[in-house]
Amino acid sequence: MDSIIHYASWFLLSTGAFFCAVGGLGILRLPDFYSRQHAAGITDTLGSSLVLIGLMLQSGLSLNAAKLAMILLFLISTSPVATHAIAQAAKQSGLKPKVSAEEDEA
Amino acid sequence: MSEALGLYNYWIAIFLMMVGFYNVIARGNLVKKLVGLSIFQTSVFLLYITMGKVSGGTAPIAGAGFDTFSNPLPHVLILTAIVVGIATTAVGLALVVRINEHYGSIEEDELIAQEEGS
Amino acid sequence: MSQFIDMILLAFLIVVAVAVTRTLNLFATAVLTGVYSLLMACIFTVLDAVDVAFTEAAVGAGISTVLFLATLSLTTQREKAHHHYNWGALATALLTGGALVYGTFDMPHFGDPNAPIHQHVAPHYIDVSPTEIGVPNMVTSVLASYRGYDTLGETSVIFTACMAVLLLLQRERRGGASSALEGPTDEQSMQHAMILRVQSKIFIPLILLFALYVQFHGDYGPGGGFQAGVIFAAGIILYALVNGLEKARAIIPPNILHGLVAFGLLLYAGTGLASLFMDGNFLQYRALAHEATHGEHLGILLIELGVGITVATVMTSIFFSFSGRGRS
Amino acid sequence: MFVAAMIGVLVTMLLALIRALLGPTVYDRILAVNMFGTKTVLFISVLGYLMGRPEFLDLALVYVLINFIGTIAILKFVRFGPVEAS
Repeated sequence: MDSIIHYASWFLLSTGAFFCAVGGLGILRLPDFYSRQHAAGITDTLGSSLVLIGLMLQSGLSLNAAKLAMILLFLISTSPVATHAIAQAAKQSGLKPKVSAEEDEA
Repeated sequence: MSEALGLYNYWIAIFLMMVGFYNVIARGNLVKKLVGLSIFQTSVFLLYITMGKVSGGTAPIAGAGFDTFSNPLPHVLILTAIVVGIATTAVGLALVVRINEHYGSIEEDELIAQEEGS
Repeated sequence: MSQFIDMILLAFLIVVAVAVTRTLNLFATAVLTGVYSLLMACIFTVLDAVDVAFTEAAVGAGISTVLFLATLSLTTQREKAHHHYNWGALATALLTGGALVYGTFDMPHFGDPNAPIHQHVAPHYIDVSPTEIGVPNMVTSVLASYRGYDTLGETSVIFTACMAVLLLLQRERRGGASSALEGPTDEQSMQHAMILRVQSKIFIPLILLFALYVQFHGDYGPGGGFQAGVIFAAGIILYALVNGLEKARAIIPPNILHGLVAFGLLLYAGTGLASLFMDGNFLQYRALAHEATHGEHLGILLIELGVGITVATVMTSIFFSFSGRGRS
Repeated sequence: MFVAAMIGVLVTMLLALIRALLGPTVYDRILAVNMFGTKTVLFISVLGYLMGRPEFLDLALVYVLINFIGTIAILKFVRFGPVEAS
């Protein structure tokens, strides 16, 4: 049983780290602000959740697991709101998404 | 080589201090000066905390199974210094706001020009 | 391992510091200063200074960034370009840095357990304080008990700084300029902020609750009055950011706020006086109760509460005076 | 195992930092800084386990709060003019 939990948490931690890194690559490589938001979304919710759940499996039923659950709750409730607010502010200020491939980096 | 491995933390603190110092004396913009001052401050914090670290030690909170702790004294000094630092920065920023209201600028050379012109 | 992580973070830190210096956009400078503080807090955690990291994250990345941004919204967002380096300043900085680097060659190496700093009073604090004071967190016992005088002094510095800011910014400006937080309040923008409003309605009580946890759990883990005060103020600042300054001022009227600034400091000094009248020295908490550790607990609880109240109200009133100032 | 997670988090921090330095618009910077903040939360959590003393998760909680407040403050205080490359 212990080894199953161990491997599960190993799997979650490494996939979480992988998704974080992919999102990081995305925020660097994608062409404009609105598509970069997509990449930020992956790391902020999926990547973080996987890493935190992986850590929770490591700590078993303890105060640490409860704290990690709180962090997870805060993270998945705040970061989409923050990204939403950024996108909205960008839209209100008149930032246009790039639609064609010809327009190069500004 | 072992010198470099043992001292690099201090050198980086000194480098950050130089960056902050340069910003304070070279920049004409008052907000930039305050940013430089806060970088300077944090570099001093880094120096103190570096000195308090004991290798193999852990955070100075007693717990079962830990017997080597880092030095708590620098932590105490820096903890209060951070809060005092933000309070003094706030006073500086308040002065900047008032200067801007009076002169309409926060660039040092423009302020001096206005003072000499009047 | 920890040394390796330390090196990577320090490299990030240098990059950010240089970028802060080079950019002329003051807004980007303020944002990058926030990143700088977050990185610094991570480094403090790696170097075992969890209490300091706590404070640096809350103060440097939170309150400091907010204050810089508030100042920029009142002044200007671009720095005047200078097309030449200031060679004199560069030479002065390099000379000072060179002298200091020369000085480091006599310093004990990083992490050396035999360094002079670890020989003086620190072993006493580490060995004795958990039993003598009865508090597992050594930083709290040194801060509140052994060095209570220092902390009293620092709390009064914060109090004085708050007075200075209030004196500078409190007087009303002539002409009704609008403050940065009183944006357009028409139907559409209210609709736009809906998600933020609903989310913060759930979130702010949790922040305040967490601040209280940090305040009273400071004896057993990282935390204490300074950190809790800043987090509490951050909760109120979030409320003001989302709902506007007027509503925040309606919740905490300025006269109560300013009264509490003084009350916290008085609570601290009053605890000291109480121990003086109960046959102890100033701030010698063991005089407060029949049993020594019991008295220490009571004293630390009271003065941490005083520090917490002062810090929270000072940060809140500094923020209110900055954001209540009309734009020029 | 924790090392793998730590490397992933550090790489992500580096990439977000580069985007925050490059810009080009203000919003790219804010997005990258926000993402950098959430990665520091993960960094602190993983670091505790890596160093064998995971009880300091309160710290990570503070980072979540401060990061959110910082982002909202940045958005509220920027004067939303026409978008310029900054």
